[in-house]
This record gives sequence, C-alpha cells and structure tokens, in this order.
Amino acid sequence: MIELAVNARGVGKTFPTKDGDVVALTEVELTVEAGEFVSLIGPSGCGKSTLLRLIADLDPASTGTLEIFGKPASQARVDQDYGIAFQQAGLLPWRTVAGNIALPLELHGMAKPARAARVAELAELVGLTEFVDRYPDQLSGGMQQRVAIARALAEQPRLLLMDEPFGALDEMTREYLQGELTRIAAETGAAVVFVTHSIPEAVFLSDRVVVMSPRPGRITEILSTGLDDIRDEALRESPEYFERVTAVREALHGIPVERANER
Amino acid sequence: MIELAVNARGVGKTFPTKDGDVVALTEVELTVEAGEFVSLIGPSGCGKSTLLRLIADLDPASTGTLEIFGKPASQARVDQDYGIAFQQAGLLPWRTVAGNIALPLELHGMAKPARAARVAELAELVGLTEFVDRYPDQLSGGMQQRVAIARALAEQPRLLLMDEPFGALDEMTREYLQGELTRIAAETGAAVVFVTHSIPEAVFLSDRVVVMSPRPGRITEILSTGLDDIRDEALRESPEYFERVTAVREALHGIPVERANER
Amino acid sequence: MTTTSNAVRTPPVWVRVVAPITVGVVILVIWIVAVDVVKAAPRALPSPIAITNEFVLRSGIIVEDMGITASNALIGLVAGAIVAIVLAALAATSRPVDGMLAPLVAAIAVVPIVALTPILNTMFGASSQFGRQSVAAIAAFVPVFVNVLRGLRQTRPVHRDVLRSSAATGLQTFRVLTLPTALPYLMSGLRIASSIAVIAALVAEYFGGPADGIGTAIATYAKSGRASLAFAYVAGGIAIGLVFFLVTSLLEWLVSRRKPV
Amino acid sequence: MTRQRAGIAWGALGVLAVMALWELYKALGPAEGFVVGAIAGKTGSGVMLLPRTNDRAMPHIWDMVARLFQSTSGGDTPPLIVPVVTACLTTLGIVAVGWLIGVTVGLLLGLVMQRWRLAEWGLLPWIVVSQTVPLIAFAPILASIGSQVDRAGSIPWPQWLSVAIIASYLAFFPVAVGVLRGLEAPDRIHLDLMRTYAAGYWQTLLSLRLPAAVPHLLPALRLAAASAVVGAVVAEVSIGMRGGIGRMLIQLAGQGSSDPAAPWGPTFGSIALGLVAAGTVALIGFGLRNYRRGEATS
Amino acid sequence: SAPAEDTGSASGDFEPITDISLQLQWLPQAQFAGYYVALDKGYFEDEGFDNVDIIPSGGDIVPQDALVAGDVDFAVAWVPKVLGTLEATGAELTDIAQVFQKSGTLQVSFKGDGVADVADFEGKRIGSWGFGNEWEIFAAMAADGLDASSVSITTQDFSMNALLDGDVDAAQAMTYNEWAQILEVVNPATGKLYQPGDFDVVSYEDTEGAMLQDAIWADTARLDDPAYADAAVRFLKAVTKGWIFARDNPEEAASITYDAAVNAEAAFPVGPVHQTWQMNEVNKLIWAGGDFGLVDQAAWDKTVAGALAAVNQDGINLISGEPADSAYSNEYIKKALEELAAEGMTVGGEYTPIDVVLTEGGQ
Ligand SMILES: Nc1ncnc2c1ncn2[C@@H]1O[C@H](COP(=O)(O)OP(=O)(O)OP(=O)(O)O)[C@@H](O)[C@H]1O
Ligand SMILES: Nc1ncnc2c1ncn2[C@@H]1O[C@H](COP(=O)(O)OP(=O)(O)OP(=O)(O)O)[C@@H](O)[C@H]1O
Ligand SMILES: [Mg+2]
Ligand SMILES: [Mg+2]
Repeated sequence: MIELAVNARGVGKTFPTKDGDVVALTEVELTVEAGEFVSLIGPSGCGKSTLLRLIADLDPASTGTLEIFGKPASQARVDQDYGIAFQQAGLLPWRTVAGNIALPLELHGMAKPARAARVAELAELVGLTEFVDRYPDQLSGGMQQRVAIARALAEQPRLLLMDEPFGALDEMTREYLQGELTRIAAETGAAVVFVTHSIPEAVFLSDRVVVMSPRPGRITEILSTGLDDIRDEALRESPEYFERVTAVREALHGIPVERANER
Repeated sequence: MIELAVNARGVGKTFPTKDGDVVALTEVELTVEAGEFVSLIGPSGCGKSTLLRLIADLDPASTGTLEIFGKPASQARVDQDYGIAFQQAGLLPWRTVAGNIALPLELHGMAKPARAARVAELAELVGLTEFVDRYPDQLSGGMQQRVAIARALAEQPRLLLMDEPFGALDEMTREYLQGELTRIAAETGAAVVFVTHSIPEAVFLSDRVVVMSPRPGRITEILSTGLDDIRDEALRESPEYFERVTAVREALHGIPVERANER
Repeated sequence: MTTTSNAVRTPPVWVRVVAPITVGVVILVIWIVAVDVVKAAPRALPSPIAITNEFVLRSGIIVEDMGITASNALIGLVAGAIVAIVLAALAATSRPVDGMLAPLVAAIAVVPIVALTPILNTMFGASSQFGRQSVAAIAAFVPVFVNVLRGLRQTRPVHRDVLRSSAATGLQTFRVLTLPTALPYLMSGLRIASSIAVIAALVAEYFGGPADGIGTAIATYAKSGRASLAFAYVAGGIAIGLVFFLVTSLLEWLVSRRKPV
Repeated sequence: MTRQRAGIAWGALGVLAVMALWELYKALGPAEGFVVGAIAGKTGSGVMLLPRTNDRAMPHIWDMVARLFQSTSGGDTPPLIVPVVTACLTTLGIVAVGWLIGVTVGLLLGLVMQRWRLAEWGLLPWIVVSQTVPLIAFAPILASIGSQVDRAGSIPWPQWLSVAIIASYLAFFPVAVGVLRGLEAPDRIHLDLMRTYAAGYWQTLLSLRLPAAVPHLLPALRLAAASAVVGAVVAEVSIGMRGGIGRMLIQLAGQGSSDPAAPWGPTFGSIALGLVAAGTVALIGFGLRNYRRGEATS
Repeated sequence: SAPAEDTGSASGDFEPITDISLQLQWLPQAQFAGYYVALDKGYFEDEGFDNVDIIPSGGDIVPQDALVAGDVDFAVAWVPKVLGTLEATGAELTDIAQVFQKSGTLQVSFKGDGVADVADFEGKRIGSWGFGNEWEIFAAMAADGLDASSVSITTQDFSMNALLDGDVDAAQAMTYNEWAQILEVVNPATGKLYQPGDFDVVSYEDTEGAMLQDAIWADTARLDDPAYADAAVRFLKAVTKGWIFARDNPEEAASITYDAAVNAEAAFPVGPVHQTWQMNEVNKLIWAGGDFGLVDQAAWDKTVAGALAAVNQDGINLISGEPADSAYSNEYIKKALEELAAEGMTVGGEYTPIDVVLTEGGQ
C-alpha cells in the first residue's frame, strides 16, 4: 500500500465567535498520496486556508481524524514533515531576504556555509539573487511572495502546503515557477497540497483537483486530471488540458453561477 | 479639452538604500482621461505599486511632474479625488468589517444613518452582508480583500486606484466584481487605474492597457483595446477580445520570455 | 482578544484571582517563618502578624493618611498622563517638537525626587499638597510619555497609507489609527506610571509639605523604632498601589484590541 | 546624518527655550507666585498655580552656572563642579551595576511570566505592588543585612552594593512589564510560521519574540536607566553612602536658603548623569534599528 | 598620656577592644567636633584604640537602630528618640554620656507674626523636620494645654525656605545650624543680613518641652562584658578630651571638623564660618556649668515627663511608660572623668563664647 501523505477522515472545523459558532469546514474526506499533487479550489471563504492550517497543525480539527504520513498532525509538525507558504508572505521585517529564506535552515541547525549555498540557490530559483540583502519593506508584493515560496522550499520537505503562492505573480513568473514547482516535487517525490483560484493552474499542476464549496465549507467533488507527468508548454495547448479545465470549471460553478446571478 | 484624471510627465522614483539608489520607476509618461479605465500590467517588481503610490501621493515622485485632475497629487489627495485599494488589504484589526468599510465615510463626516445605509450597500456589493460584524482576523484572505475593495468604493471617487484588487478571489467572485466595477465606473464616470497580473482581466476591463517592464521600472507600451463599452459574458468569447489578449501578451513577453528561458 | 493555538494555554479564569492570592500567601508564610519562627530577619523587618495588629489598631488614622496620599497620587497620575499623551502626540507628529522635548524629558526622567521636591516646595509653597502632586505628576509623566511616543510610532505602513489616502487630518489619523495602535503601549506606560505615582507621592512627603500622608508616617515611625506601625502604613501604601493596579488592569482589559492578522 | 544633526539642534533649542522661559518668567512673574482660592487673612491658604520668582525659588541661570565654578564649601575647597563630576562618576558606576542587575532580573521575570500565564497572574500584581514599597522601609533592612553579611567576613558586601541593589529594585520593574508585553507582540502569522517549523520555545524566543519585542524593550530599558539613577541617588541618601551625588544633593540642599544656587549644582549633576545613562540606552536603540523597521518617523 | 593597660578599669582578664565604631546622627559638622578632634589629635590611640570608625548618617540609618542591630559599637542620638525606640522595640540601650546638657531647638518666626510663645502656636502653621524631631514641640504644647491637632504641622525640608517664603508661621531651627542659616540670608527690606532682632524665637530649653539631645549610647547587654565596659570608658575619655579641646580651641576644632568633612568624608559641609558658629553654639550646650557628659537627674526626668506627655498629630504618644533604669548610667562617664581629672584636665565648667560674625551664604 502506498503511504498516505495526508489522510483526513470526517474532518471539520468550527470557530466559536460571539454570534455563535462558524462552521468553516465540515466532513472533509481527503487522502493525498506521497508524491501526489493535489489542488484545492473553491470560492472565497470556503475553507481552503482552514484545511491547510489543520493539516499543518496550526489549528486543531474540531471533529474527525487527520493523519500525516501515518501519524497525528502534531507529530508530523514536530518531525518537520512539511513546508508551508501562507496566503500572506509573513516575512520577518527585521531579516533580509536571505535571512528570511534561511530561517527554517537556521532553526533546524544547518551549518552556516551549507546554509549560505542553499539560500543562494533558492534566491536564484525565485529570481531574487540581486535582492538577497534587501529588507521585506523594500520589496514589491510579488517579490515578498517569492521569498515566502523560497522559504517553504528551503528544506525540501516531503509534503508542501501552499496557499495561493502564485497569487501576486505575473503570468511569466507564475508559469516559470509552476514549472519549477512540478520539477522540484517530482525530483524530491514530495506531495503537494496547493490552494489556488486559477482553474488552469490547478489543472496544469495537479494529479487531482479538489473542488470545495462554502457555507459550510466542504468538498463537493474531486477530479483526477489523468494527465501524464510531463508538464510543459505543449500541455497548455493540448485538448485534454482544455477538457479538464472545463470539467473543473463546471464542477466549481455548478451552484455558484446561480448565486452570482441572483444578485 | 477633456479633463485629465492623471497626467504624469517624466515621472521617476528612486529609493535610497544602503547599497545605493534603487530606480523603481523612470521616465513615466502617462495620461488617464476622466472616466477612462487603464490597467497597469507587468512583471513582479516593475513599479506598478510604486506608480500607484505616487499618484495617490503616498510617496513623492523623485523626478517629473504629476497632476491629478489638473492639480498636484498632494492637493488631489487632500480633496479626496480618489479611492484606493492596496495590494495588502490593510484593514484595521480592531474594527469590524462594517467599521473598516465605514472608515473613510466616518473620516469625512458622513452622518451615522447615511453611513450605515452605505455600508450595508457596499457589504452587499462584495457579498459580505453576513460578515459585517466580524473582525478581520476572522475572515478569509479573499474576504479581507473584498472589504478593502468596498472601502475604496465607499465614497464614489472620481478616480479609483486599485492594486491587484481581485488577486485573491476565485474566478466567479472575480468575474462578478469585474462586472460590478465596470458598472460602477460607468455609472459614476470614474477613471480607474487598475493593477493586475491577469492579461484577460486587463483587456476585459480596460480602455487602455499599460505594459511595464522592470529594471528600471518603465512603461514599454500602451495598447488601446478599442472594445466598446459593454463588458459582458459575450465579450469574453469574442474574437476581438482574444486578439487583444494576444497583443498584450506579446507586448508583455517581448523581453521577459527570453529572460525566463535563460534560466 | 482571540486565542490561537499558539497562545500560551490559558488556565481557567478563577485562577486569575486565586493565583495572586496564593503567591501573596506564600510570601506571607515565608515572611512569618523568617521573622517569627527562625528569627533570621533584621530587626527593622517586623512580623506580618504585628503589622496586622497595628493596622487594625490604628486603621482610623492610617486610612485617613491613605486618603491623602492616594488623592495626591491620583491627581498626579491623571495630570501627568494627560500631559504625557498630549506631548507625545505632538512629538510624534512634529519632528521639531520631538527634538526639543527629547532632552527635557530625558532630564525630567532622571531628576531624583530628593532634588525635585524641595525645589517644587520652594517654588509652589510648602504648605499645600501641590508640590507632592506635581512630583507624582512628573513621575507618572515619564513612563507614559516614553511608552506612548514609542507606541505612536508602531502604526503599520499599510495602515498609515490607508489613512493618508483618505486625506485624514492629523487629528483623525491620531484618533482612528495612531491611538488604537498605541493603546497597548499606553497601557504598559500607565501600569508603570500608576505605581510610580503612588511611590512618588509617598516619598515626596519626606522632603517637606504638610505633615500628613503615608510617607510622613512611615518615616516618622520607622525612625522611632515602631517598625510594625511603619509597616502598617507601608501596607496602606501597598493597598493604594493594588487599587491603582486593578484599575489600570481593568482599563487595559476594556481597551484590549485585536492583533494584526 | 543630517537628520541626527537636526535632532541635536532641536534639542539644544529646546533646552534654550526652557532657559529663556525660566528667565522670562522670573522677570515678569509675580514674586510671591499666583495663588487662587486664598482666604483673606489666612496666610498660606489657596492653591498656588504659578510659582514664586524670588531668588530662592528660581535662582538666575547665570548664578547657577557661576556657582558651579565657585568654591564648594568655602575655604580652599575646589570649585563645585569638581566634586559634582567626581560624585557623578561614582554614582554612575553604581547605576551601571544596578541597571544590569535590574535588567537581568526584569528580563527573567518577563520571560517567566510570558511563558506561563499562571506565573503572570500570580506574580504581576506583586511586581507592580513591589514598587509602592517605599525605599525608606527596606533600605535600612537591606543595609543591615549587607553589613551583617560583610561582617560575617566570607562574602564582602560593600555599601555601594546595597545602593546598586536598591537601584535595581526600581530598574527591574519597567523591564519586567515591557518584556512581558513585548514578547506577546509578534503577529499571529509569524507565530504560526514558527509553529510550522516546530521551533521550540527558545528558538521562537530568539528568532521571533525577542526581535518583535524590541519596540517595547527600548522604552523599558530607557525607563530602567532613569529609574536606576533615581534609585541610586535616593538609596545613597537613604543608607548614607559617602562619595556619591545623592549625599551631596542633600548636603547642599541644607544650604538652600543662604546659598540657593548651590543645590542646583548636584541637581544638574544628577540630570547629566541620567542623560548619560539614557544616551547609552539610545545607542542600544540605534544598534537595534533594523528591528524597528516600519516604525513611523514622521 | 597613659596607655590602655594603665587605666586599670578592669581586672584584666579580657582582651581589650581596639577597634570600635561610632554612628553619628547626621552628616559631619561641628555638632560632632569632639569625635573628629579626638580622631585628629590621636586621643583614641592614646586610649588604646587602633581603629575608630566614625560613621555619619544623613539618611534613613537611625543611630539607635544601627546600635541595636550591632552594626556599630556606640551611637550618638537624641534621648527622646531613643526612649521611643526602646519602648517600641523592647531593646535595651544605655545613655553613658549626656554630651549636650541643654536643648538647642528653637521655633523661629518673623517678628510681628505673633508667635512669641508656645501658647501662640494655636491655629498656626508650625514647621518641623518631623521624623522624631517634633516631640519637643508637642511636649511644650501639652504643657500649655494645647493639643497636637490645634496646629498644622508642616514638614520642613533641609533648608529654611519655608519660613522665609511664609509657608510656615514658625520654623524649627537648631541654634547651631538653621538659626545661623537664616542669619546668613539677606533681608530684602534692608539689603543686609537678617538680624536676630527680626525674629521671635521660642527656645525649647526655656519651656516644659525641653528634652535632652545628643547623648552617647551603648548596648546595655554588652556592658556586662568587661571588655566592652572597659572600651566604653576609654572611648568616653578620648571623646571628653576631644570636647575639652573644642571648648578651649573652638576655632581650631571647627576647622578640624571641617577638614575631616571635606577630605576624609568627601562631604560638602557648610562653610568654615558657619562651622565656627556651630562650634560656638554647640559648646554653649555642652558646657553648662557641670561636669562633661553627666546625666542630670532633673533634666532626665523632665525629658521623660515631656515624652510621656507628648502626643503627636496621629494621637500617638512618644512613650507610655517610664523607661527602664538601665536607660542611663553615669558610671562610665564618671570613671572616665575621674581618670581625666587625675591627669589634670578640667572636665567641667562654663564655656566662654567667642564672637562669630556670619557672612552671606556662610562661606
Ligand atoms: N522602500 C523601498 N526601498 C527600496 N526599494 C523599493 C522600495 N519600495 C519598492 N522598491 C523597489 O521598487 C521596485 C518596484 O516595486 P513595486 O512595489 O512598485 O513593484 P510592483 O510592480 O508593484 O511589483 P508586484 O507585482 O510584485 O507587486 C522593486 O524592485 C522594489 O524592490
Ligand atoms: N478565526 C476565525 N474565527 C471565525 N471565523 C473564521 C476564522 N478563521 C476563518 N473563519 C471563517 O472560516 C471560513 C473559511 O475561511 P478560510 O480562510 O479557510 O477561507 P478560504 O477558503 O481560504 O478563502 P480565501 O480564498 O478567501 O482565502 C470563512 O468564512 C471565515 O470567515
Ligand atoms: Mg485563504
Ligand atoms: Mg505591487
């Protein structure tokens, strides 16, 4: 049996607020195999970030069980089985770009020379080599996001959790980084859970696309893309690709279309 | 002569840093007519946000002259000739959604009942009616962004400055808000300067698309879309539309394509 | 305030009341053991039991003196805090004001009460409480000013931009953004200031002015071998400090705000 | 650089303005002050709102300065400024020790209270209350313990150590409170981030909480420096230590009627002392400026 | 003069004490000239002491408390303050030499303010340093049937500004210190220094409130130790010689004290003229006709009576019962005086005051 990177059974999350409980997520059944690339897609507020936070053990699940590589989420966090990029960059303002990228390496005791080399490599990857000595407040929004991506990749984790990592990037940079991400995931055999609002991006990158729906946040459909492993420019032009994109769009807009038109 | 919403002549911006000056923007010549919709598009770090901040008089231009509705940018800011939505939502954490939307109205002395009505209207517009009493930390990323959009629209300004306002929104919400934005701009005759990374979005919304390029940040091309005023679903399928999208993509990727491939 | 999984795990609320009382009891027990049982403490440190007896016996005059010192401290605290907030606001908005105030505040912060009180008493007359109130005000001014000024500079750039782009006036920005951001700092400052105001009002009594209040009594009785009576007055001073602390804590709780996301 | 120079210029202007105000008020103000609510025939009634301007209450600035260069206590004693400077240096050393002890203790208490909410709830009220215990109540006790330990012989406990400890008693307080607040200051997203790294308490402390606490820490350190100065001066007076500025202060205050400019010498001395202490802390703040990025600088 | 072994004050089966310390009750000044002279002139060495530590106060260190705690061997303190401490703490101290025979406390007011007598205090603002210095006021008032609450007591600071600025109607002053300070101030009306005639002066020595002041105290229990008792006598001998020198050479004694204060103590005393004035006034209090240091039973009883009668503004008595018999003893000073007389010294008599002209500021 293939090891499961993520195994969520009946997972739900409720936030208590002063006007009563908010059900952010309910009855989530989701498995992500090791090395598998899964995208989460769904309207704003449907619980994508919440699900990612549960997997990362940043919040405890209210119901259900959640296992990461066969162990409880909290254990996986302690074992550093994943790397995460948040929806906001979340850079430490008093550290330079290099310092921010190096943070996890530093915390986990990588020696200084090795660290410097790795940081240089990562800065190159996200196209910020010239900016390593800058502070976050001197960067553009997209640059900050790229620093956060580099930081998440720093330790080559077995599981990557990415919350709209390419949201603030232009098309070129985005496509380039999409390519790099799939390459890195393939090379390191990492599983990826990827939140995005871009249907083409989800289809292009993923083995499976998880479509979610809000109020309460839940999974409505899970689509296999069935595309083979080579993700290149040619794929973006292929008919299967368009077909999948349309399929996801339909799955996604089933209900929301009506909702939007109601107004 | 048509009044110019924005008139930038030879505008440049240099940031002093400890490793020397950073030229974020140079020689920008740009006019935006009243009621015109102009998009800024370009790779990460090319100076889009910087240009918007100059127009909004949040930073002073280093060179050139910048006039907003025929007056200096600082005067226009004081006169509240524009509304702005930032790349980060920038909500005040101690205010509720309603309180955040109401902020500019409150600052400019709108009476309480009128304010409440306007806030309700705006919350409805961005689909957050149920969330008006929530605090920002209880919202999803997309919801926060929508609050920021509502806040920018609150006073029906003559000039709207929007920095990737729809970046964190799903396709449906995004298309819905695109429609609303063009409707509002048309109704109020507002000029819009709109930063986006989505070429289709830029083309769909704009009268003209300004293509920018980095290092140093500058305008490389300005394309008129020449589409007529009706922006609807039909337009998204029309051949002119695709043609324009391709034109912008080419203008944009002229140099960057090579750059990305170099790696 | 929201609790995240990152917050230190919060014990139930009743602990909030029980914990300080427990600590107080532990201190008392150690004290009693040291003084009454082991007899290891210096003579000037009386037993809590003796102090309590004296307190009960003399509660009439002690409470009267507490009233005087507490009102001096309160007047000083309020006046000092208001002046501090106003000046800090000016300093935060205007660099010249900031520059001009900086050395003066630094100087005020370090004038010892010993030096200050006689000067103020000579300037304003030694027969009123004014000198003591001013000493308390000056003592309270410093921590509030320093903290508020720092707090006023902690607004986030993006929030400053929001307000600036709304052409908010200086006063509006102050009310809507700067003050809320600075509130936690103000609270730190007030919390420090409240106890410093009490001690300043109390110590100022040694160096002139009407022969009343807790400080005068402590000095008188400490120097005449009535350590337990002196400490009964000290307990009175502590009671004032506790009340001030509880009030500032309540204030802090009332204005506790949300953390930025 | 120009900015700093401007700061110094404004500061000098501020000092000059106060001096000018002093002399102006002295020249124009009512000699016996301005009193409201006085009851006719009852001397000393009412509240004085404006101070007296006579030479005892407000000596001329030039008299105060001139006094600094006259013999300290007649005879062939050196000019006042000499003992003032020596005394200040003596006290400064004690202040430094007191400040270090106070900052260390305050830091530890702040850390403990931030780590365990229970500790905060249990300790904080008493820490606050500790500051309302007047020095006079415990200075003699401490001096007595000190002299007993010293007499016992094994551990030397000079008098200045008692003074330093009392100074630290005042200095630890703002640090404890400031550290506690500061360590709670990081943004939630940064705490989340550290959590995803499974960073332990100490790592989070060093990489996140302490840096984020800098804006809270700096005023705390500065207040601690000021408090240490005040504490040392008062403690010198209280336990009767020789050689420091505190002793000098009360001795010259005793001559305030016949020689009103004299007490201002040590008063200015103690202020200068405090400024040196605060200036040193400001240097620390300058060194930590990267931790204050984004701080508004008007 | 005679070495310690020759004093024959004990049977000799103990190791003589050679190091002692004395706690003063204020900063070094001519009020304590006798001790500094003894140090300067080597009188202590003559009596077999190698090390004598004279510790000034001037803060919250209370001499009798330091003595009780064992921090010092002897202490100089006012009798009423010590009586209060003895009753409150139950400690035992013995007044072994009554240095000042008379009270030097004054209550000074401007002429015409109508405070010429204790009876005039009623309703007035009376200045006092407080902290134990106020008991003579209350004792005197009690004798005149006045209650502490009939006056408003204001704490004076270190200077006399409260009187000069009219913040009090009558200020407390010691003949040897604050009184001179007032007389060193220029009278704005005349342009010259204030003159004694400008003031009404109530001298407590002339009232029922008079109390004994500077005395040398020893630890009662330790006096049973022959070594300590012997040291007490030798100490008193040296001190007496110091005060005799001060009586005979007031100007030199004042300057010795002043030098000690300036050099050894790094203190900043009032100027030399002021010190001479102080020496002169202190001598008047010490040399009142009888022998040096003997406790006069009548003056003692008056002090005790005053202490029993005095009630402060909090309604608290200084003492509520007679002090123990051990509270004073003339045994040691008598022995010391006998030995000194045997050495040919004049240990009693009156002091012939000198003329001291005060200058502005006391420099
Ligand atoms: N305060 C500053 N100090 C130094 N450099 C700065 C500063 N602000 C911006 N820059 C630089 O200016 C350039 C333009 O930044 P800007 O934020 O305008 O880019 P942008 O086009 O908005 O990019 P993005 O799409 O990533 O948001 C970047 O290279 C950035 O590093
Ligand atoms: N701390 C909280 N308290 C209350 N409600 C919360 C809290 N955090 C999230 N929610 C709610 O949970 C729901 C899901 O939020 P989540 O951030 O997971 O959405 P999302 O799918 O990531 O949306 P987006 O695409 O806009 O980022 C939202 O309705 C949000 O309001
Ligand atoms: Mg999200
Ligand atoms: Mg940008």
